[in-house]
Amino acid sequence: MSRMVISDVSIDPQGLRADMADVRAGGFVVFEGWVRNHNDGREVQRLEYEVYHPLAISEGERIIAEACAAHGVVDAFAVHREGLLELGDCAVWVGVAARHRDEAFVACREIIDRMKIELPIWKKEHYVDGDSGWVNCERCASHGHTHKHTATS
Amino acid sequence: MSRMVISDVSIDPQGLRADMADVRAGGFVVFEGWVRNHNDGREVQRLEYEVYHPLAISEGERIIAEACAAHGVVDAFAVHREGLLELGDCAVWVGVAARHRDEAFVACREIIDRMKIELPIWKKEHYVDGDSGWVNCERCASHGHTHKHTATS
Amino acid sequence: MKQVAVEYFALFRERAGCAEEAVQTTATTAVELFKELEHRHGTDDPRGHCKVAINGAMADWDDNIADGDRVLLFPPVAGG
Amino acid sequence: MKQVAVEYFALFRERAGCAEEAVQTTATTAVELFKELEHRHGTDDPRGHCKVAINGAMADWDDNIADGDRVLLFPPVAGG
Repeated sequence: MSRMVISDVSIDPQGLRADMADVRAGGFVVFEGWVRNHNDGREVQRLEYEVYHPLAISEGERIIAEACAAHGVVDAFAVHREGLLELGDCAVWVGVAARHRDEAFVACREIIDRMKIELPIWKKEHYVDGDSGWVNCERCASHGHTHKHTATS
Repeated sequence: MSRMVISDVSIDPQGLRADMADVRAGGFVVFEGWVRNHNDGREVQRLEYEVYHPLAISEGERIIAEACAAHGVVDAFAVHREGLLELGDCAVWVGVAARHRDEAFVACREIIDRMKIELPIWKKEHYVDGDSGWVNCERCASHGHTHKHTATS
Repeated sequence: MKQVAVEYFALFRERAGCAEEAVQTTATTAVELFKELEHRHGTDDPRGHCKVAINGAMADWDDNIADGDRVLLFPPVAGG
Repeated sequence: MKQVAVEYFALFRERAGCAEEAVQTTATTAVELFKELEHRHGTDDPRGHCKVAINGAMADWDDNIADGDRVLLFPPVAGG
């Protein structure tokens, strides 16, 4: 079963946690990315994620498999949202269970760091002032898009 | 309100997570320590935690406050169990919400690392073979206790 | 002259005004194709921040393209 | 000669066979008191792995103890 899922409905941290229960694991680390109300000095109202499913899933699985192999973790799983998200919504969930906490922390951090820069997922911020913009597109700003950074982290 | 709690009943990750919701936070990291079925080559059946409440709480609060100040996180909270725990039970929960994920990861790791070595909390492992022993007491082993490490991590 | 199918995503799709189009090209590599299409997606150089996939797999900008290929042009990603 | 209340925890309590006792001592510091009580808690040197609290606060092993103090002897901790 795939360890990387794209979801168009709310992420369920409780259910995801229950699925990872394993008596071989002594340490469990979760990262959640939440939609926050500001970014780069602007007030954010909501976010919109666009995902290219086939490669987001296959590349996500590869990232998770490589982190599991490198750090000897018991299990890892990730979910990323697509579609419209409101303030406070969970945009991404990464859970790692390992025998010891060090492996769990390192693998979880590695997975989310790579997910943010390697998966074909794009984020559009909608601002309170009515403007909007694609995050990280300042370097392809021929047409005047200059928004930086991100309203989750 | 205290950000360090000692609990003699099951930890409720869902409720704890809900309490930390904050639209200023973009990153949320949780560490959970689970009771695992083996330690140092021995089969573990259950654990027993003894806690000296007054100093576990005040020292835990100090650790959390120092981590929050050092890393600029939005909020942090920790719960540690006492009493008898079975395999798979959650022994400790540490949650950190921050604007960005880096602060959340670093602060969460720092809090659990310090909780494990600074709080007056003792862990007795009960083994499948009927033996038992206090963890980390090999250095005060005048009376023959030689158990090392720990069945959570 | 070869014909390839080009798919645009996110910012590139908005700029191009379409998600997909057939393109006649003399480009040998993906980066050459990308630069030929600057008037569509609005970006001069993709290296270091944009990605490309060819026929369902992530590719390098220097990879060759062939007649009938499906080329996916990805603006800078921002997961999480 | 001073009298102090000594509390034992976890392994120390099991070895001493009690959680608390009144102790008559000539010890000046916490570490001296700890060593005097080796026959009770079974450990020769607490430094580096055992902890001590005096009158409700964490203390150093070289801290002085006074008549009437309450001294808590903590074996190696293992939270988490």
